[in-house]
Amino acid sequence: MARNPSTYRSGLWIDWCPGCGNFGIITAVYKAFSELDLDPSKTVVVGGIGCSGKTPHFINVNGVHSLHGRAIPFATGIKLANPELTVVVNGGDGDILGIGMGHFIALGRRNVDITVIMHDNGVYGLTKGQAAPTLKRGIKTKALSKPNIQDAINPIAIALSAGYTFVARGYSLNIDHLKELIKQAISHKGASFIDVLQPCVVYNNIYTREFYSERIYVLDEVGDWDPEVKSERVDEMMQKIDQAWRRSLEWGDKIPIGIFYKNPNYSTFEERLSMEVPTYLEKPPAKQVITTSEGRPIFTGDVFREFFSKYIIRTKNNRR
Amino acid sequence: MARNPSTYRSGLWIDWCPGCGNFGIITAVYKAFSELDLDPSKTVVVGGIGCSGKTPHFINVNGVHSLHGRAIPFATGIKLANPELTVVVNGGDGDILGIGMGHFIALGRRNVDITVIMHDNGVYGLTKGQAAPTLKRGIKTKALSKPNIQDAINPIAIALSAGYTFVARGYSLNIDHLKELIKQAISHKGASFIDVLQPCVVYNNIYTREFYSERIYVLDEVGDWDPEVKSERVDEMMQKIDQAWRRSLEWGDKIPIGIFYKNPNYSTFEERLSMEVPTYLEKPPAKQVITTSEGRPIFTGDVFREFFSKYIIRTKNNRR
Amino acid sequence: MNEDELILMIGGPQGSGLETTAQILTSSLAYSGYGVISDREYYSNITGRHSYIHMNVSPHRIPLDLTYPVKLLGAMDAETIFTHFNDLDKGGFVIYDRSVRGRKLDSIVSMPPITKSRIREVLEKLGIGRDAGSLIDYLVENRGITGVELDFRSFLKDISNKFGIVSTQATRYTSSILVGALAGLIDIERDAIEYGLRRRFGSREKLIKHNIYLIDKVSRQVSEEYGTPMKLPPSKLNVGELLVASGNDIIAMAKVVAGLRFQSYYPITPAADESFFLETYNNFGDKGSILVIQTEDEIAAINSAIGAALAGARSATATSGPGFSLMVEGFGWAGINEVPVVITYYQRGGPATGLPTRGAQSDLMYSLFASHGEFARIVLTSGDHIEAFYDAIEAFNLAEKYQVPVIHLLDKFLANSIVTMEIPDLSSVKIDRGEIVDGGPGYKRFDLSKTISPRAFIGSSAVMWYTGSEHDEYGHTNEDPVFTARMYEKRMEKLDIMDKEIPLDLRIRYYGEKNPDYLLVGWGFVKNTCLKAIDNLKRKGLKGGYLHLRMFMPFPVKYVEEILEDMDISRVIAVEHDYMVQSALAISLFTGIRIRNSIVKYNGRPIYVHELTEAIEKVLSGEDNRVVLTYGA
Amino acid sequence: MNEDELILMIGGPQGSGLETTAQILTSSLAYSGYGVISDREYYSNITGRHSYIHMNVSPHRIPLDLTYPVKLLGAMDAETIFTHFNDLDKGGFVIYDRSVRGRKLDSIVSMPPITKSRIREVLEKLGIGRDAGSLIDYLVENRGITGVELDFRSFLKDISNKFGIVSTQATRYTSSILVGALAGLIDIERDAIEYGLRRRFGSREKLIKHNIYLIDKVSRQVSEEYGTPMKLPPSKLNVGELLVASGNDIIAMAKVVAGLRFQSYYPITPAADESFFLETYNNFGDKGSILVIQTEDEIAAINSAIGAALAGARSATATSGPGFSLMVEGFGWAGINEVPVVITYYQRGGPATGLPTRGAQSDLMYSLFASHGEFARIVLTSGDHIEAFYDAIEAFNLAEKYQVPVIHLLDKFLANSIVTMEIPDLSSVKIDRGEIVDGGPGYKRFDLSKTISPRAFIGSSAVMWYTGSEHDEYGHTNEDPVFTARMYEKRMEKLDIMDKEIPLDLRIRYYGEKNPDYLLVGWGFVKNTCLKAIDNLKRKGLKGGYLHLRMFMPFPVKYVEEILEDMDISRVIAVEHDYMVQSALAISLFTGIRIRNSIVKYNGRPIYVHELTEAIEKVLSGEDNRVVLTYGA
Ligand SMILES: Cc1ncc(C[n+]2csc(CCOP(=O)(O)OP(=O)(O)O)c2C)c(N)n1
Ligand SMILES: Cc1ncc(C[n+]2csc(CCOP(=O)(O)OP(=O)(O)O)c2C)c(N)n1
Ligand code: SF4
Ligand code: SF4
Ligand SMILES: [Mg+2]
Ligand SMILES: [Mg+2]
Repeated sequence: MARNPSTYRSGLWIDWCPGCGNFGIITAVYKAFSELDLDPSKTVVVGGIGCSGKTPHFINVNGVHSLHGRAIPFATGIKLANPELTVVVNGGDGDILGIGMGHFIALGRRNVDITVIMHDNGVYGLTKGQAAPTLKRGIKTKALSKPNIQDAINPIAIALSAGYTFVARGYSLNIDHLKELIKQAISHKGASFIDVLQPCVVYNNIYTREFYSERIYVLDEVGDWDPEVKSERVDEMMQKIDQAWRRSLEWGDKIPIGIFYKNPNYSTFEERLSMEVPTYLEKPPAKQVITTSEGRPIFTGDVFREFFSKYIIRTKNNRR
Repeated sequence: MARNPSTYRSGLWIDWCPGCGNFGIITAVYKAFSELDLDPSKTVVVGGIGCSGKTPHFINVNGVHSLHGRAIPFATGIKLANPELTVVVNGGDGDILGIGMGHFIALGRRNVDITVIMHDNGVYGLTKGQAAPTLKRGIKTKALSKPNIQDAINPIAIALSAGYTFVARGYSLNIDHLKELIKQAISHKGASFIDVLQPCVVYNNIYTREFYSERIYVLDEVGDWDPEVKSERVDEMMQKIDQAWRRSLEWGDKIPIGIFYKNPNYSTFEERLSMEVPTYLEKPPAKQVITTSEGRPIFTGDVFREFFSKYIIRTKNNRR
Repeated sequence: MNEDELILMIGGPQGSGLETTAQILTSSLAYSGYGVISDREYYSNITGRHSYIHMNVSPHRIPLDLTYPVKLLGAMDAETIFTHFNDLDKGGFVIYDRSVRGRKLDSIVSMPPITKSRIREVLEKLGIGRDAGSLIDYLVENRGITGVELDFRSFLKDISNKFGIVSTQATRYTSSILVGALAGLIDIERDAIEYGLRRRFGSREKLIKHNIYLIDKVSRQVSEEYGTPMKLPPSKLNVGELLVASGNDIIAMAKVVAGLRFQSYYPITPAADESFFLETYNNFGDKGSILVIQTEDEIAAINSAIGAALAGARSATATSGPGFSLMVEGFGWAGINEVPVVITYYQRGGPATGLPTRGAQSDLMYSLFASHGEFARIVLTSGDHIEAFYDAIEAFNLAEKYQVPVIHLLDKFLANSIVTMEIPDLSSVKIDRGEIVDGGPGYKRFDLSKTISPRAFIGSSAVMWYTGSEHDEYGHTNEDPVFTARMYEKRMEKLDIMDKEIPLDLRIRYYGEKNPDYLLVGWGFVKNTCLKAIDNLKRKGLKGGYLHLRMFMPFPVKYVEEILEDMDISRVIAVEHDYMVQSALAISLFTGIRIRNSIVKYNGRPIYVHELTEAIEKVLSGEDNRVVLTYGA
Repeated sequence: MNEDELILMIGGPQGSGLETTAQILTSSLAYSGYGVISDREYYSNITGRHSYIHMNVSPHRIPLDLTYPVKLLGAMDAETIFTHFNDLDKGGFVIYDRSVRGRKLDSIVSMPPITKSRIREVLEKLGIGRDAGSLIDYLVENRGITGVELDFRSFLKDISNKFGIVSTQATRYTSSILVGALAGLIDIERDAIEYGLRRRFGSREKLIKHNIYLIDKVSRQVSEEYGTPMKLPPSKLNVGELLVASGNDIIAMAKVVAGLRFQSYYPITPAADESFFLETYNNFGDKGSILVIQTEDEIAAINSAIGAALAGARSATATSGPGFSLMVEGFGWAGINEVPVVITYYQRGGPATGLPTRGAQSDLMYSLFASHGEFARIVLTSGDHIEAFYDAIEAFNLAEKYQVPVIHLLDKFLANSIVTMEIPDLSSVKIDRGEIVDGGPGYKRFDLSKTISPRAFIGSSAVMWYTGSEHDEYGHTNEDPVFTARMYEKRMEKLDIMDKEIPLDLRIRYYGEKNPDYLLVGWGFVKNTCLKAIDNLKRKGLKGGYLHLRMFMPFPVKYVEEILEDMDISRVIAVEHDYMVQSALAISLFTGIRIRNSIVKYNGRPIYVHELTEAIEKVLSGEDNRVVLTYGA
């Protein structure tokens, strides 16, 4: 019997502003975790810093509220040390595509089996409304003294360029759709990314609920949309990336949500590590016993001598 | 009369390894500077850290040998403080697409009129040959103990996603072609990026001179290749980005060099700043006089009172 | 303590207009000629968590210190009453909405469980029920406090009806009910209130009209019922003009005066408001403009600021701990390249994210030694808004004169407290850019014939090089064993030069009479709290001195030695917002003199005069040599 | 100094095989039973700049110190001769190719102009022409030095012909000519050389054959002409096995023993070789494996290492100054979250890029206070390869036992010098992971009932939270004024606990007799240099002591106080590789005792015994209280 969504509530009061899109996201997370029946003690949510970054505290699974922009490195260390864990990152658009951009790209290159849920509100919520990297140029949200002067980042395009093997967009108020995306992303083997459009009711008076409700359409409902790479053929992969990329350019009267790209046939970092060290998955770093029952190192003098023999010289005297 | 290429030599001994591709790059830079007749005192080359990062010292224009990964922020500060300067960044692939990735993307989003020349040798040269972000997965160059485990970054695709308005690739041993690219990049108004394939003769025994010479072809020589956006129409821009993006995926038997994308009609950051502060270009930060001839602030008590009047309260007593 | 001063507090949830209320009140009171300090305490949260404004209003001075108990408590909600009931003085007033009486402690979701259980214990101990009503009754019955119970809803309904405002919009006026009640009890005149509203709302006439109407109405009702028991005596302050500004504001103003031309930043509490101010006030028409740029992170912030400085702009960045921690590498680059760049560093509670919206002074030693390797730097601190203004200007002068990076080390307490102050006197302010040359052919940026080499900008007629590596006079990388040492020495010797040249007054100040009975040692925001505590103890016959440390690098070694060697060290007390007493560590480091008494506070709240005064007595009595202060909510 | 020890040097351009040469020589000499230390000095450059190996070979001890003058100088090129001629002892030998005689100083492009002009001056003063030939002649005529002139080309031609090697390939054997010449003069036996070659080249039989042939040939020719003037006495060292390792190697080995399971890194000199070693030796089959990951930057390195530690792996990262400067924010996160993570920090010349391939000890104070806010940490340093081995293991034990981040502070001198050493004794090594529990329901990661709360890993049966903000016992964000202080105290009190519990021997050591005539105070790589200098001075009747500081946080206050209070402070000298004498600052900071004498070096080169010995005499004579050492090229 699957755990109930409410078992994933940590019980803490959620101190987001009433009406904040984050509530939709966390509800979708609870539901997705429940439907996947994730074991709380084997699941980790890693947050960045921001309104979104607080997410781990509100969920009753292991939570790491990390540093601004650094959720991905924390998550990577946790996951690689113990690949048995399900690791999900929740971060803001500023967190992930601003200060954390380098790590975001690195995760794509590695294709570690981590899911990144980006709370895309176009602003730096917790620092009172400055422009985030997803805010389009020329837009002046409430707290800005002048219209935004930098071009926006296209999160989908960047994720595709970086190598994420699952790239999707959700809308925080379309909870069931989002829940499905989260489930699929977590179930996906490899680095997955969901750009979640999230109205910030306090600071983003442009990308509002109304703004989105008029524009959003669901990709899956587009007749022939098939984001998934079915073979291991590079040309198929390229074609799918290309179609996703083109679709990602849509932002105006119509904004697509759904899965843009998905490639289940691509090796994960963990698999690559296993190629190097065959015992890796079975005995990952966190699960090795490193001490004898007497509290001594496993490397005894003899093992040491043998393993590092290249560095040991038996002197002439000794040999004679 | 244009300055001779040799006037751009700083006279310092260039301590790159004999045969290093960097020599081709710097030769192309000397030539390009010469043909553009750049005034050394109004030109700045900003280097990162690495073999490539040393470039500024070898050129007789202002040189800033910055920090690993940070050439772009240094360059941005210099350029925005004094937009009259010609600012060129020379950095390694590790420098620009590894540790410096966040800044690389940010420059694209801003479209500041800076030229980035990336020395793409697939390795971390100066730290003795570790894998750089442009080294393909599975490749084991000399100094690696195991084949590279991370996917490579596609520099062209990332630059396009980031918003660079001039994106090209050169080959360090095709000096004249590279020189032309550099000239065009510098002449281009906006953020320009040149990915320069650069054999590292010491550490990269895979991407060698031979490797490249068999594969490289020049885009301009492809019949109908036209990378330039001619109008201000968004659809044309998207179409050109798209064709560039597809072309950037080529890496195998054939590797294209030349201009992938060019959009001269896109507003630069400097232009956007001028919209806000009309005097910006004429009186940028570095060129304003901030003190009276007596060494006093320009803000006298009266000016202060007026400018900050919102913060000043004339008390009731005073009013009576 | 000062019987004619008024300590008041307004509390409520974040996002309910407290800041606006504080601004209106401060303006109104300043208009009436009073000196005001208003401290804002808040969670790292946008909406819903408890926040409060703590004010000190004085008719005879410009207060820069905070103290308890409060005489007036205006509560937007029940949480405020549960949180602050112990802060109220006998004879004080608590203003609240009648609906809060029924609220139970346990039902207040915005209060953290840990805080709730703490308060629950207190209530239990006092035998008070867990609803706000019982608590209020207790205060009235046992503490001589008057409850000013108002019906918020009816007031809101009234303006809703009167002006045709939809009722969801009307709740926005809730805070004005408190203003009205306070105005009634304090007897703030109508024109003052109107003035305060106008400053806040500018030309939004409707808003002003509605507010005035409401405030008036509440105020009249309250004073009809309660009189004006907190009426302030007429101001004896003889100032015709007052500047009203937060620490962030005043620093930004100072930077404008200083000729700042490039400010890069990445948003962070409690520094971001400074940059926001500068973004708003960056265009002076023919007097110039400041380029303010939000960068992709703090690494880009410091490094682009350095770039701008190389090109010749007065350049700065503003941040707090987490941001600075990303800047240290760039800071070192500025050090080895002798770049005049100013880092305005607002300390907050650490480590890591720590207490992001609370204050601390725990980054002192870090500032002194941040970044690998050694180089000359200046670490300058300011004790209050007034000092901070002049110091912020001086930071640029020193940076350029000595060609060193400067850390201007401040804190959240200063950043977010709003004070009234006299308008700074700009007639004595100087701009010193140091020795600037045009360079020309053969220019040596790091000419060794002078410790401080004449500086040319990139863009002058010269060609020059910079490198983060050790370098020769031209700025080219150099590893020669003899010359590296010489260039190293050139940089380090600046510390001696600065030590000789920088006026002592900028570096350290002594307050108080000669041969004091005891000496407080402090820096930054503790200054005025110390001075006030000393003043209090003076009335008890204790003669105190206060040694105000301002510049920690270069440290005024001799002066401190002289002062401290004259003192019985058992009568010296370091006062600081940290655990390790870092200023005492710094003194020991530089002088070898170890101060063994300390009064510290590290819970993120400011040190209050009342608790400091008590703690000093405790230390002097020999009862304890370390007192940890904890007051505040 | 020790007449039976042999100081030798080989110099040449980077990339010409010097490192290989040093390895072969060291192995050969170790095989013959000698103790060897071999220091490598090099530019931040891959090919062409001058580099050299400086060796001390002893028949009666395992040397860990370096000194001048050298008896043997093997020169690959003219630059070596110009750079090092002053390093040669009377009666010494210089080996060179005849073609270098004609090389002029001015024509050596790889020598920096600044160095060239310095040498030019020296030559002028001595009246020597600017060509290498004149210089060699001068050495022979005026300094009692023997020139061993060889015809490199003919040797290379010979093997080229003999083995059918194309001549461009043959130049790769150049360094073996030097090995041959040295082998001849020192009389290294053929089997020893062969052994050295086999260790280096493994099964590349051809290479070994060619080299042996060449070395043999040169060696015979040289000893025929010059005899074996530098013949070493047979080894009196009674060791059957020697470990030959650089500092990077030995630390990596120690980490393997310690049970390291996750190492993240970003390449940087002089740390990267440690990670490279671990990448090579990461798979122990059924004994486990280490995950070594090259991250995108140092920020990711520290934060992923922290992540791995949370999941329960012994976890570390290795870096130097610039990398650490990017780690400080994460370091603070580890501090507030009580995460056992080890940072192996190899100091190099600073600030910024500084002298990236040269040594320094200038990051001490930085390590003590790095990152904003306050938290308990351990800063542990090691004096030599042997200490470093055990310390590297202990770093993990302490990190886990006390749940604090640990900085293991080393330097380039240690990192890059190769020494022979006895094989570490693992029989006494312990693995202490502290109190680890499985957690279970209701687990409190930061249980306040103990200062060091039992630790469960993420992945155990518990659910837990971590945050960089101040937190409650469960790890949830907390801003309560009372509880924040309590959690703060819990973390800080660890400093006291560690101070009480960590054995003194790990923190400080005193070497020498009681009541010494003078006392040296130092840490890190200066240790063995100090001990040797003391030894030297003993022969002159001066009784010296050496106080070896090992742990700076928590600092062994009492012990240091006791030792220093017993001493006449004017006879105490701090010895360090920096400008500010940071260890003396630390001592003053923690104890108030100010050491006023210092011997420092900050040009990136190691302190040598000969110059230190002289400097001590100078200080003790009262001539100077600060001596700046500068020896080395
Ligand atoms: C290194 C660092 N810089 C700055 C901050 C301040 N800060 C806190 S939250 C935040 C941005 C939040 O924006 P976003 O990531 O979009 O999250 P949101 O609040 O919008 O969910 C910033 C800059 C910080 N905590 N650390
Ligand atoms: C913060 C920091 N980390 C690491 C280094 C060490 N480092 C020096 S050069 C270099 C990488 C060089 O690679 P790349 O950028 O590709 O330049 P290349 O040498 O290949 O031209 C690194 C990591 C450094 N200087 N600073
Ligand atoms: S500020 Fe915006 S993003 Fe943050 S909690 Fe409030 S509504 Fe949500
Ligand atoms: S290491 Fe490679 S990139 Fe660096 S100088 Fe040598 S050949 Fe060029
Ligand atoms: Mg956001
Ligand atoms: Mg490279």
